[in-house]
Amino acid sequence: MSGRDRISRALTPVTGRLSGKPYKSIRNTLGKGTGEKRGQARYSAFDLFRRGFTKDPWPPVWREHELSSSYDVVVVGGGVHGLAIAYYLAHRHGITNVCVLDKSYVGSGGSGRNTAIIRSNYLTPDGVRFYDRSVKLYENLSAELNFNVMFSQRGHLTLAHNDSSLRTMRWRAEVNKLENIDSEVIGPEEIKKLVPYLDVSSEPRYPILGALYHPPGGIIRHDAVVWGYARGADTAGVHIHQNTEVVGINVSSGRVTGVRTNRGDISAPIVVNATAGWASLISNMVGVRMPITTSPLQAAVTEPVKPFLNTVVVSGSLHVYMSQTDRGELVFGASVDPFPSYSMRGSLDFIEGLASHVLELMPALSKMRVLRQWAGLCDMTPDYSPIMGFTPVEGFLVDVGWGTYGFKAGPVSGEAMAQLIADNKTPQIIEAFALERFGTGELLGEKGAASVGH
Amino acid sequence: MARPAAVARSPIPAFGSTDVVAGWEVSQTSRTSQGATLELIDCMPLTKVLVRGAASGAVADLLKTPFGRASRTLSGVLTTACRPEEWTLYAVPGSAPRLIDKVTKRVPAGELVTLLDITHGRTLVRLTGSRGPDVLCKLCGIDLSDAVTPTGAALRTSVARLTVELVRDDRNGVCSYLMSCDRSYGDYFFGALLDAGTEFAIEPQGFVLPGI
Amino acid sequence: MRLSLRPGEVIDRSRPLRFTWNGHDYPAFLGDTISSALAASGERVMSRSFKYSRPRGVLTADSLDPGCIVQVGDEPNVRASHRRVEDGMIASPQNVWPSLRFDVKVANRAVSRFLSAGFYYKTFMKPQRLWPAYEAVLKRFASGGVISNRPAAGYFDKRYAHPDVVVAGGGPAGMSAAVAAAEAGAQVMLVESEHELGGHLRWGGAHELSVLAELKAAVSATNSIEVLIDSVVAGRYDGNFLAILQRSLPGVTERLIKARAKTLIVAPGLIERPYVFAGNDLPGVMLSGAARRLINLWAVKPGTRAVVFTANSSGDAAAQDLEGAGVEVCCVEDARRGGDVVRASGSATLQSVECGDGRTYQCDLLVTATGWTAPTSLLNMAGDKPTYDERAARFFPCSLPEDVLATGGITGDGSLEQILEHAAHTGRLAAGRARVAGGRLRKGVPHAAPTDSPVAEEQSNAITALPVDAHVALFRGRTHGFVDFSEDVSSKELEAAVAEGYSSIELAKRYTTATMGSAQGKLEVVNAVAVVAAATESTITETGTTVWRPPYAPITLGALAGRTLEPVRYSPMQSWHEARGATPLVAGAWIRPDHYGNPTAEVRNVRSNVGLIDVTPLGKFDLRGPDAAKLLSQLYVNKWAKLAVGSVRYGVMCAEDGVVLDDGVTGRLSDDNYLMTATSSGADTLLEWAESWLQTEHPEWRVHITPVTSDFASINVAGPKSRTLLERLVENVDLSAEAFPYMRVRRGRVAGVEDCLMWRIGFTGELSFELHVPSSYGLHVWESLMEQGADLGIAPFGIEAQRILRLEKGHLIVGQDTDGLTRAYSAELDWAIKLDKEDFSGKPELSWQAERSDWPKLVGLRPEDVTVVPPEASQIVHDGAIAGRITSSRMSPTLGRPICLGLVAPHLAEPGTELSIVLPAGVRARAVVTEHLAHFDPEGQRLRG
Amino acid sequence: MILIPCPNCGPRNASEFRYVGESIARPDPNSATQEQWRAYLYERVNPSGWTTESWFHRAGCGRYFKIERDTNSNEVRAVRLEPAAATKGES
Ligand SMILES: Cc1cc2nc3c(=O)[nH]c(=O)nc-3n(C[C@H](O)[C@H](O)[C@H](O)COP(=O)(O)OP(=O)(O)OC[C@H]3O[C@@H](n4cnc5c(N)ncnc54)[C@H](O)[C@@H]3O)c2cc1C
Ligand SMILES: NC(=O)c1ccc[n+]([C@@H]2O[C@H](COP(=O)([O-])OP(=O)(O)OC[C@H]3O[C@@H](n4cnc5c(N)ncnc54)[C@H](O)[C@@H]3O)[C@@H](O)[C@H]2O)c1
Ligand SMILES: Cc1cc2nc3c(=O)[nH]c(=O)nc-3n(C[C@H](O)[C@H](O)[C@H](O)COP(=O)(O)O)c2cc1C
Ligand SMILES: [Zn+2]
Repeated sequence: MSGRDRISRALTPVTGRLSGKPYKSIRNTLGKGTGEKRGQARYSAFDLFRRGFTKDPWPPVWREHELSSSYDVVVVGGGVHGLAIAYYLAHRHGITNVCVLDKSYVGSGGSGRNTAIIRSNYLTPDGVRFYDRSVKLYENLSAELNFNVMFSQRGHLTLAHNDSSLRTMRWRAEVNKLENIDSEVIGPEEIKKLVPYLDVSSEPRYPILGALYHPPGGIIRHDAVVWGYARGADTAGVHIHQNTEVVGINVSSGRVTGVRTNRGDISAPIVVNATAGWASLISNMVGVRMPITTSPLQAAVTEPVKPFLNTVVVSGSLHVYMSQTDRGELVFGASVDPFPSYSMRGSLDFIEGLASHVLELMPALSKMRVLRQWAGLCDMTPDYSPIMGFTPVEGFLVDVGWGTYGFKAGPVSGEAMAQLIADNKTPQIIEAFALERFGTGELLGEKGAASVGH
Repeated sequence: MARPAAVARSPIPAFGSTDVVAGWEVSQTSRTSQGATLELIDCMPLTKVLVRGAASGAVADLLKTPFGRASRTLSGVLTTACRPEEWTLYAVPGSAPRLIDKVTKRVPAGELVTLLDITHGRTLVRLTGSRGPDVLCKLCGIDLSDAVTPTGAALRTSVARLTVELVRDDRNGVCSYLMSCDRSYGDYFFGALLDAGTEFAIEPQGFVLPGI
Repeated sequence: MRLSLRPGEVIDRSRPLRFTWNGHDYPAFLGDTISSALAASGERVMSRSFKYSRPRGVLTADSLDPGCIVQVGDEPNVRASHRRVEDGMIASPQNVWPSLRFDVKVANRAVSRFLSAGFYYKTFMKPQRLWPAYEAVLKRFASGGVISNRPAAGYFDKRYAHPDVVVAGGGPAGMSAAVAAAEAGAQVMLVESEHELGGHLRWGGAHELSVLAELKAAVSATNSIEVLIDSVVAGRYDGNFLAILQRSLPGVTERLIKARAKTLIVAPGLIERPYVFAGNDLPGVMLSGAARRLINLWAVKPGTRAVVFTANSSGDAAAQDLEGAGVEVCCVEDARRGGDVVRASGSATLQSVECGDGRTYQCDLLVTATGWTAPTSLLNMAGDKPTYDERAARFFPCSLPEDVLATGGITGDGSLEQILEHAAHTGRLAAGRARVAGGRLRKGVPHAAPTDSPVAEEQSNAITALPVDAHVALFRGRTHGFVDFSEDVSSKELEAAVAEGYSSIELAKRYTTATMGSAQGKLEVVNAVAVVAAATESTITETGTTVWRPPYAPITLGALAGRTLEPVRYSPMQSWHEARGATPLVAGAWIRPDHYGNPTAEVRNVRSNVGLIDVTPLGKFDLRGPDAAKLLSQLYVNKWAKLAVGSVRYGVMCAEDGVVLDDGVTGRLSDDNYLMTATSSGADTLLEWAESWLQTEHPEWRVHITPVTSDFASINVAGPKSRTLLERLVENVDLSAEAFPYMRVRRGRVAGVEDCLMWRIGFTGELSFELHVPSSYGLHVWESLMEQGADLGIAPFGIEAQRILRLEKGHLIVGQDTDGLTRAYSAELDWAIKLDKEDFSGKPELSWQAERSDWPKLVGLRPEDVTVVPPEASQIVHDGAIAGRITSSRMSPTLGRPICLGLVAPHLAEPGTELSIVLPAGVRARAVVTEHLAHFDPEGQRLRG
Repeated sequence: MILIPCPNCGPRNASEFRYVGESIARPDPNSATQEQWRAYLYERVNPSGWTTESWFHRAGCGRYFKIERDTNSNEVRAVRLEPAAATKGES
């Protein structure tokens, strides 16, 4: 296929076309692998107590399987998105002949290395509604998954150091309020009350003029979300294949027919690309060109100290965000690296810049020590909004473009993509995120809220 | 109408008492510390002329200074070539019109040359002393060893997070750097150099003629 | 108890010190670490573990010591086995619940059943609203010290370095490599994390000490070695960029050296590995290295009655040292002959040890020497994947990049002499490679001295690899014990994690947090891997290790940040603004006057008299050459070909997606010379944008663009009396409306200053002149204007007044009245866009936009309630949906009512349309779309006056 | 910090440069279809491995140039100055 063809294919407006009829109507004819419910142990304080005495071992969170030669849905990528899609397919729609493939361990991508900030105070109404749905799902996730994901809604502050960012904060707050999101602009005195360690004097080079305060925002135990979804999906019969790398995708007359992996081939009518930082590589396999670049995003954690910071603090101008975990460490992040790369080695400039910005905000922290720095890959889109749904290749779906902010969207994305697969139709909540928008030039413009915001 | 004579001022705030030298307000050089082992001089009054033109044109022939080098091929003028097809000429205060004229005369019609008096647009300082590299290495990622940056080296790079034209221009065998940055950063830049030099007892000094 | 003089001791007995620990006074000698001094006073419990509150003491007696992490004054998490005592130091334990010495063993046993790794994932799920309460309890377990909210003391410094060879590790191997590399002509940095060079030789016997003395003499005799002690090579990054943390410096708290090393030699020796068995964390159980260090470096007797469990020479030497120190060694349990240790018991500290054959010894000291862990961290960072050698029971370097070499204990065993020789070879090889790399780095550097031809390097295969000795593979014994001491993770918990499905080492790590604590796996990773491997019935090689990441040892934020380097820009009139008490506004790097006390009065004064504003930050560019107009035409949506000399035009610039990028006026000064202006925040981008057209798309165009922003002090003189004022100061320019009309540019003398440019333009909507004077005279001209304008009521005005003035006039601000998606037609710029031009940036998008009408529009808005100013960013709603927003809004001092600009949906953009604005607190306000963007003087009579 | 070998100045710290982007030819603005133009604006190959890209030496010579870089190792080879004129016609 010539480059030109590829481009025009990616950009012709597409409508939902999977296999002709909605998935729900065919799923009953698919006999194998469905709904095999298993006596998964329910977690509870009582059981914890009981097993403490009886020494009964806990059953595994998920099982290992041989690779089947065919599945109804193959999800590529075992991060929060891929696992949530599988989970909701199985639990909401009874579609269980599903596998999730990951080239490494589950959560080894962005889902296992993000700073775990959850919030919904975005800028566009489409964005706000979407992320709000995710926050709602997160609020019930521990109960739903019977796995404590430790969602700590401790409040989220985005600092404004100049009047244009203060204006953007107000813009967000206004849109948020109209969408019934708890979000408001507060002044330095209130900020100081929430975060006594912040330097709110007029001295600093980056004075704190105000902040967007979002009480329902907070942090979560990111790994627990991944494990909880994996466990939930497994319970319903989904196969989770770790160390299984997709190396090619079979397409025949414009339709996906299956994937090739390092462990063998799988045939499937539906393949979902949920590989975040690696998304271009998977889409390139079927010739769907994407408006995505992959950039490392780095993070770091300090040695623990006793709790002193009970809010998530973000500064867009200083490119830094921080929170303190319940274990006492400070977790920091910044903006993506200055050039794209698939390297996850990390850099010294990142940690230097980060430290100087942190100290600009909280000068008292200069004797805290950085324990570890790491990097993950981010699939950046031009408008800082995701790309979700159908593509010009039938049966090839994408849930990508998560940039630096996709962890918080895991639940809603899983729910919406599962719905899309079951109905063969794009649910309203993700209509604005279609790949087509780059063909029509109608970008979504979340940059003001997402570029460093997380 | 009688008006105060126009006085030119440096972006670097004066320290101590001031003099007027060649129409410029400058800090007085402290006599006691003359010959300080590490000194930082505000050289703002020096004339600075920017020349842009082809690498192989009449201007290049006249200036005889290849990219990456500094030289004194024109008498009384330090010619630096920190960027390809671009030179900055440094000379005594007030000599811009003469210099521009001199170069203009050599440019044949049709050769594209830009000549600008940028005296006021750049902050210019000189750091002299054998510990100069130890100060600069706190602010600049360039290898300052003699092999890589010998005297006569001219380059544009980042110093104290600013884009700076850096010229190694030793004086009487003592390591010396002439540095210029955008004028508006002058105060900050001078301060950053002084801070970096604290460890080596750096001393700020005023400008004295001829200064180049 | 302090022993009598030891030959290698590092304490200075003539310098006694006192310090406070846990509220009590303790003695020490200069050279003591906090923990050695405490141990000398008989203290054994240094902390309590964070999860199970178990008492912990000295385990390694070096910077890794997990149980010896303390608070010193304001500083949390200080390594008590590394930090030296200072006179008057106040140190305290960090995790002391319920108290340092209290025996909570019984409680522990009960609790630990339920607190096993990951217990919190399995409970507190419901109801969600109770989670905050549970969370508060969990937080009480947070370990670590206390960070105070006082401004931090200390001078943190940074510098770059370009050494030929950096040697990480100042043991015998590192010293020998450094000397050899230096002798081969390299500039060398020798970095040692302890307070002195010497590595393990320091606590060795007479032979080791004499070799050490020789090596030290050789190092100090070599000029081109820079020795850094109490310093760590903390990270190796792409391009052999090294982070080196330097401490123990006079006048500098810590310094981060960023070294672009041509070659790096990794010589970190080996780290002694603890053994996993029941009670292995009791105070009194320590590694052989710890016992030897206590005895030989600090002359501390580590116990009275000891069991030594040894699998190697280090254990054997420890047994000897103990006996020499008067410790009764009641049993040497030799793993090489099948010996084993099963259990250590005691209440707060060790009381007895049970061996593999069931014998039990009453003792207060158990020394283990069960093997080594190779600290391959720096090598992993360099891309190596070290391999596990079963026979030696440790990892070895495998495939190193050209610029990284390894020597010493990390690469093999052998005699001291063999190691010195291997290291010397490595040093020479590194020097050779550095020379070649140096040549490569200088190639293409126009200012560098010519390179001498690279000397052929010593062949790496000429180096005889060090022999590798067999070592018993000892990880976990027959009982369960602690694998990760700082994270309180036992082998049992790791096994349980595997059984629960967290079966890869990475998942087991994340589930249990093993290797995630202060030592980052340097002490614990191999044991963790071994436990997981056993539980999954696979080998250590198959299981692999967790990922090593920087830093090698924790670094303070202060050192990473260094001195604050935040460039700021000032105009030449800054001192004047400051003296007048102007309120500063931070605008990017510029600091500018926001106002001088009363912006409303400043506005009124401009409308009635004359005002001065400092607009120096305005981006300014000199354009020269016959094709200058082509460049302008490419950058702007407007046409430029016909702009007359002496005229000025407003232009709008779009990116290739049609989105408004910048605006400004450009004047034609002579035939092929233009002065172009840009917004102050857009100036840097604009230059690069223009250069990209010139360098990549139109290299054939003959034009230079040169930034001259700071060459001029820019002063806008605005108000009906501005002409009168300037007539007093301007020479050789006729300022009359006829001779110098609106949108023209002139050059002349102002206040005696030659070569000033004057434009007649008016962002404020008033008669105004913008002066661009050579910067060094800016203050002079400004002061002259103020002086000459005194009788005209002149007053300075700041950014805030300017914002109001321009809003009254309806001039848009790019980035405020437009956003990242606003294409030019949305910004009411139709009149400027010339689609009939051959090309300009964003043309295709704009031509498509022109064909449509469904884009938002910028409009003027007049709120009906004249007392309420809708805040900027207020939303405009229509039919229950957001249909626009207020982009600019102020109370107009001139009109006495609020005025706004807004971006609204196209069907609401007709003049006269009534809109509903959501005010704070949800109240709605009504506003009407006005005819023009301008609220004041829409015809522009004033500015043309 | 990686070194970017500037064809004018020699190797310099990457922080002196601005990464511009994957090398893409600008379509003819007068004949480009919406598809072509928007592909130019937004679509990227984003390969894992060797790629050709543009950089700008901001704190140095102020020139745009192209390099080939391996996006996994960040290793750089084959450096050349703009103008693109010389390379036009490449896809
Ligand atoms: C440092 C950092 C901080 C962040 N902070 C936040 C934050 O605070 N809040 C927030 O909301 N978001 C944050 N993010 C973004 C967030 O982590 C990601 O957007 C999100 O995790 C994406 O989830 P995912 O499931 O789509 O992808 P991932 O979790 O990246 O999963 C993709 C998976 O695909 C697998 N894969 C790739 N190629 C193949 C193949 N060929 N075959 C099989 N498997 C393959 C990978 O192994 C990987 O496990 C951050 C990201 C980083 C890196
Ligand atoms: N008896 C023992 O205690 C013992 C221990 C280890 C090795 N050995 C033997 O020692 C010889 C090897 O000597 P060697 O020189 O390789 O090791 P060494 O342990 O003697 O010295 C290594 C030195 O490197 C320092 N170091 C480690 N990482 C560092 C870093 N990132 N930055 C700065 N400094 C760092 C350590 O503090 C230590 O002083 C071999 O004979 C080996 O068998 C003996
Ligand atoms: C929210 C969060 C907190 C973390 N806290 C720690 C920590 O306390 N200690 C630690 O060693 N690593 C911590 N990590 C980093 C991980 O060890 C690891 O570096 C990260 O998941 C990336 O994986 P990798 O380093 O194996 O590539 C944390 C990571 C995240 C995302
Ligand atoms: Zn360059």
